[in-house]
Amino acid sequence: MTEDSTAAATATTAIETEEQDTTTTPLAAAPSELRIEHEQRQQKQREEIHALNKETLHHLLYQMVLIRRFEEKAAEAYTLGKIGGFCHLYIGQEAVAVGSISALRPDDYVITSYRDHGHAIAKGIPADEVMAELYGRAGGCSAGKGGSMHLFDRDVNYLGGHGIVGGQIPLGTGVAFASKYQGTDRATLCYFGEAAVNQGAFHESLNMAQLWKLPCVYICENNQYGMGTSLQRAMSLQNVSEKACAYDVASEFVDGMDVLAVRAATERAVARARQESLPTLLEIRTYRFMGHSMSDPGNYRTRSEIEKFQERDPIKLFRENLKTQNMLTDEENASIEARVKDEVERSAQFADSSPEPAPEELFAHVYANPIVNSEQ
Amino acid sequence: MTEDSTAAATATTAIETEEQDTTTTPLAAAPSELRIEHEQRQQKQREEIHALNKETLHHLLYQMVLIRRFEEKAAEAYTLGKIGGFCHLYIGQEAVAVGSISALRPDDYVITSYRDHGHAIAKGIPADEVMAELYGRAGGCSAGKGGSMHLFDRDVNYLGGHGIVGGQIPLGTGVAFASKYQGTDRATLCYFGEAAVNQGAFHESLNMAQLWKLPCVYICENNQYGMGTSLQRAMSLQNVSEKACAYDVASEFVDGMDVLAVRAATERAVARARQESLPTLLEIRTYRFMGHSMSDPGNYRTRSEIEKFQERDPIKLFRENLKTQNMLTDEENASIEARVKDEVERSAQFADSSPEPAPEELFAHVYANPIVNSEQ
Amino acid sequence: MAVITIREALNQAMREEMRRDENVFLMGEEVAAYQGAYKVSKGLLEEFGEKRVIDSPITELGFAGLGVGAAMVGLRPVIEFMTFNFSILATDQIINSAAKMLYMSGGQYKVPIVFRGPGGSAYQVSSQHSQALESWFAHFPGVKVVMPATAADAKGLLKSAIRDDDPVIFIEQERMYGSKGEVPDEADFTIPLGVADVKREGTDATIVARSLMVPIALKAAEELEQQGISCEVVDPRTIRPLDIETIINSVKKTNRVVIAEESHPFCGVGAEISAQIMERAFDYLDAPVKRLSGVDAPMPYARNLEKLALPDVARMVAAVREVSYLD
Amino acid sequence: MAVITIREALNQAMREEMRRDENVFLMGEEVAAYQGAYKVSKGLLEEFGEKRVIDSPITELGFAGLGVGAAMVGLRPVIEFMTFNFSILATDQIINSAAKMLYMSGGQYKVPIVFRGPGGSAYQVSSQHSQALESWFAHFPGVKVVMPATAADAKGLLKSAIRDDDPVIFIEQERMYGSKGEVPDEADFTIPLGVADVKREGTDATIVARSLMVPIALKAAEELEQQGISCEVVDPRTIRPLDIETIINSVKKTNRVVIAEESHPFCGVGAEISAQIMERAFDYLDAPVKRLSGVDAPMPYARNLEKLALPDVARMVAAVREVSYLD
Ligand SMILES: Cc1ncc(C[n+]2csc(CCOP(=O)(O)OP(=O)(O)O)c2C)c(N)n1
Ligand SMILES: Cc1ncc(C[n+]2csc(CCOP(=O)(O)OP(=O)(O)O)c2C)c(N)n1
Ligand SMILES: [Mg+2]
Ligand SMILES: [Mg+2]
Repeated sequence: MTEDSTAAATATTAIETEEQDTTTTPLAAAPSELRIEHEQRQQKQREEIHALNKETLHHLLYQMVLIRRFEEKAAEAYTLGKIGGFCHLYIGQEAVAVGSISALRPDDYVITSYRDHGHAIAKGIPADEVMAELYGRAGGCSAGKGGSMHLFDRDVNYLGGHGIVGGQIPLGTGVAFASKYQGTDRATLCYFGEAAVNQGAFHESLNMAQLWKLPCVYICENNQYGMGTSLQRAMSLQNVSEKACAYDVASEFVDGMDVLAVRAATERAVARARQESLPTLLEIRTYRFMGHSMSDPGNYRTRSEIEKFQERDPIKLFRENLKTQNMLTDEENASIEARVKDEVERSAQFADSSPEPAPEELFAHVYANPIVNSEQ
Repeated sequence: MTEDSTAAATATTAIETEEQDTTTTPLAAAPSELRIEHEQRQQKQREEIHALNKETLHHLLYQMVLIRRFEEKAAEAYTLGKIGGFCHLYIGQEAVAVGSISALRPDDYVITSYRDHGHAIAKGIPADEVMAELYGRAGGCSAGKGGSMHLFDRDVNYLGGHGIVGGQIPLGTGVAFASKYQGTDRATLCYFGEAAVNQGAFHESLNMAQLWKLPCVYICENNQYGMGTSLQRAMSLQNVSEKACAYDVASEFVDGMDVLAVRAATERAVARARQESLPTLLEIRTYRFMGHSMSDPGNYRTRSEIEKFQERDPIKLFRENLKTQNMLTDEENASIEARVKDEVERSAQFADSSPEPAPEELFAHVYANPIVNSEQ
Repeated sequence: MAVITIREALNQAMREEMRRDENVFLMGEEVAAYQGAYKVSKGLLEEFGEKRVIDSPITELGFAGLGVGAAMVGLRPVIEFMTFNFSILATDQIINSAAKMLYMSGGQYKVPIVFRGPGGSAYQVSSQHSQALESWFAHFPGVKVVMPATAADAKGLLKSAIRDDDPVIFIEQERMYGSKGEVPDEADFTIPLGVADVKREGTDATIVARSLMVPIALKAAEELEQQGISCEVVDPRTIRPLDIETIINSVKKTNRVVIAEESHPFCGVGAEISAQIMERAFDYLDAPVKRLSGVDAPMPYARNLEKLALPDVARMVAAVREVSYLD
Repeated sequence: MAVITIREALNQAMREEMRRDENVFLMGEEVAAYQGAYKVSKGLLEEFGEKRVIDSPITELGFAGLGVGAAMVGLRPVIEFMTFNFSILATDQIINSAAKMLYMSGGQYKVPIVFRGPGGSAYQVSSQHSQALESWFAHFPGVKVVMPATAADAKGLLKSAIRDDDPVIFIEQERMYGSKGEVPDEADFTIPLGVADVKREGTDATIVARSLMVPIALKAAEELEQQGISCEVVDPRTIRPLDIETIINSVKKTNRVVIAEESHPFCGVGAEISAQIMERAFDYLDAPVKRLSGVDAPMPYARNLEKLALPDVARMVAAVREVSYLD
């Protein structure tokens, strides 16, 4: 994946489609078309920004920065041995979780994979509890039993944090099924990486979702790698959004470095879920700036490839955009950074001072109902 | 599925496609177009028939009749308690196995589901051995251990007979992988029902097949029902051949009641496998005239629906076609029927007189290599 | 008390629980319009409609996972596997999602779901369709595993399973769907999970039998009675949690045990029970515990071989005589 | 003899067998360009090329089945699961296709395939990534199950597994990849499947240990030696077929047994071994066989809880003292 195609994709972002015949994303465009589209996009961004109030815009920036700094801290703690196991950073992908979750109501649901810090924070789990979970402490959002890959918080309708690639896709489908069954108009955002699309679970879920008209938004965070394997080496047809055609599901291709584009596409998909009880597949093209997990040296990508994508760092892009549009002053920016710094520091302190889970916790919560006639 | 859509589909049979953009099958056509296409099809059939010699044509008819009469006999034996377990008849679908396997060389491979009598006979397992297998006798093609669902014969490159819906799809993919690895140009035909398409195994296999360019022909025998569930109630997008687009795989839609159309489409797919080492997905529209298995009363279909499809009985159609084209006399037809009758009778006698497997067979073939330090 | 088949008992259990709690729904292949491949769900579509009785595509992994997701947010799904052989495709969602969700969420998300359907052998359906998987599921903490052997147990246990807040694997036996038995008429008859049942009292030897082995054990006990040997037949009914106390009490009385099971022996439930008896009642044993299992080979199709593959009355009688040092 | 790690030993085994037989190929996630998630396949792509060392999509059911199909027609696939936790998605192809193919085809289609990768716990990878599945696979006739604990065993057994004509489940342990040991230099060193190894001789008690438990058992035996208790440590190495003779011979000598395992206890390999010891050596036992297993709960993430979840030297010492009636 080169920056070229991403740029092209960016320029033509968010083609909304309902019919399978029109689900294709233009893959190539002449330079002049590109320029025109680019200008249209600029214009659209201006409109998008001005459609939102400053508070909302600052909140989006704040959330992205919080996730970024939180993970930088977590990476540090990992190297100090305070965090163990697998730890998959989200750095570079923040616009996806923040933009999409900003389109939700609090009673909507979110479910994702092991790369779940960003979604957890965006959905409202306090940074303290997320950090304590990474530290394996009693104050963690999963009581120290889940760890980085299994963040959960019932209070904010955050359904995890799942470690089997693709495993959360049927689960999210079931959550949406329940919303419909219960007669609510709650939407479910179900996230997964592009490599998870190769799992049978994806295919089985999309078929059920369209067959039964379930209000689920399937969000493929296409960061172009599944561990060390590029999209091209794992998938015969690489345009994930086009795969929706096989199930007659609506789909969009979205620039994942543009938080407002993500938000707008998610709003459309959520409306489709709420009003028509229909699923959508969003392919959100993004990039992870770090290794697959803390233990991945990442030799399968060139320095220059990474740098190219870092030029489109979603935080940098959004911040510049806000400044250009006179929606962010340097002072406001500094105050956001300061607030975040403080919050992250506090989360590490909270985690550090939170006790280890009590030994009895080993046997707690194996079952919800008491066991008759059993030793434990 | 009403006859209407089938008729339309029939008229536009065998649209060969390589590009995903053009994999669609016209779903609707104006009546005049239909007539023109029908005439074109008639013309094509004439050409197809005259391109083959009489011997070949008679052999196709003979095989279809043999499968039909064989199964009628098996059904009788089942009601007499000579055959047990699940027994899935192929009656109505004969043109699919016979037409497609007639496009193969003997060293090509065939693998299918539990509905496997037709493919077994078409690939060349002697009817005697198939019947003995249904009877659970030592002379059966799987030594009486597999039964109706698990026919196997290494001598004719017949790889079973598999009972888990969709399970044979990765297996067939692996057989094709091996042919390519071994540097041969052998093709693999891998059959499955349309309901198996909903299994993840289908999706995972097609992706691998196109990614690695495997010489596998995936044949979906779309008989429009998976047990009592019609295609419409199980699949959000019902045109199976279109699903190939999600994997960038070539596909065709084929009239499964027309043995020569099946043969021609398979020839194209097999050529693609042999010469280009590429997979193809064939959706072959057909219909089963009997219940799902011997124990299915089949109340989910109307008598009139079944009768409509019986009007296009593949044996009847082909026989009439041959007669119209002066390629079959009444005497020749009678002699085929007589030969078949004799063969089927003999197979039942063979099965009846074949002994039950010896008790030691219970423990034979659990392992290929002897077990050290084990009781058995 | 009404005399009904196990099939009817299961049907009543689902019907009553669906009436009682609108969060209960049934999903699986052919459960609705077809009324169930084995007619266990007969009439449910008619009474509860398409919203609550749902025919699924052949997508075991997908619909098992869908059920788990729905259970996380308040529904109580009953997921039917047409047979448990096909649940093998869904084990990831059962073991990695359902069994671990409560634990790894630190107690936040319970998964009240029932996976049910026939397990074990049927009649000549060969290797892929004759598997007894109870030890597989029971290996994992986080699920419960139930195997009824009578109509009353089927009804009472299925009702409890549906009300239970944990994932329950409920394994029926196709050969037994037609077996009749008395079922209490009480409006709200249930049987708690985790409680074994002494199906026959006796003093000389204990047969621990589950599912299809229970009627065979009872017949063997009758024959043995003629031979002057008094057998106690204990049916654990729930495999996990296992009511080992009831088994141990019987062993302390009889001092001799045969464990009968349809499944393969290796790492089976019989092995677990045998090991636990050794751990808890070693000094009470007058003979080593004997297992009588399905053979250690895939199930063959041929009728004669299939018969040889499963424990029967004659072999059970012989096993009890063996632990009684009588032959 | 060279001293190498288990990782290197496995790598050598694959390399040698791939040189020896061009039908052997390796497929799995990240096995080629990345050299293996745990670097077990380091250098193989370079030597054998893309044809024989193949990175697969994340499609466990699919590529496991692909391997079985390829094995049916003459290839000898080595399929790597990045960890065995993910093999749960592929169990249908392992159990329904690989294990039963030879049998249900009446002896016609053998399936010479190895499924390998790390199993059991790693370090703080929580519930879904810490599962020991040996009892699952070993339950089924038709597969063989191997679990090496030393570099020599890893090499010798993997070579035998690749040459074997049956499906072999070869379970490594991530925590042990770096363990070093002597490996014979002979050009064609192999160890037959189905033969246990007495890792330490002793007279007072037997510890039956596999995989990760072997080094812990050896340390416990050293400690117990100080306390005047002489332990024999028996490593079955192959779970199926199980070399029960060697275990029984040890039991006949020591009369006391502890079975140590990382897996959950219920229906585990320990239960099977315990039941078989009872069946075959009841009269030799001076105390009931004791199992020391991973706890009956999913694996928690927190470091302190994870430590509590697994058997360790102290608990093993205590278990041996318990069966010796010493405390
Ligand atoms: C079923 C399964 N197979 C393999 C793994 C190991 N694994 C964890 S993440 C990963 C890559 C997933 O890539 P993708 O879906 O693109 O998500 P990303 O990590 O890029 O966010 C792999 C192979 C797993 N956890 N589960
Ligand atoms: C995994 C699995 N689920 C369910 C079944 C039970 N079953 C056998 S055949 C069948 C219907 C399959 O329909 P289709 O794929 O269209 O093939 P057809 O029978 O029409 O030839 C079902 C549900 C099975 N054998 N395997
Ligand atoms: Mg990715
Ligand atoms: Mg069908």
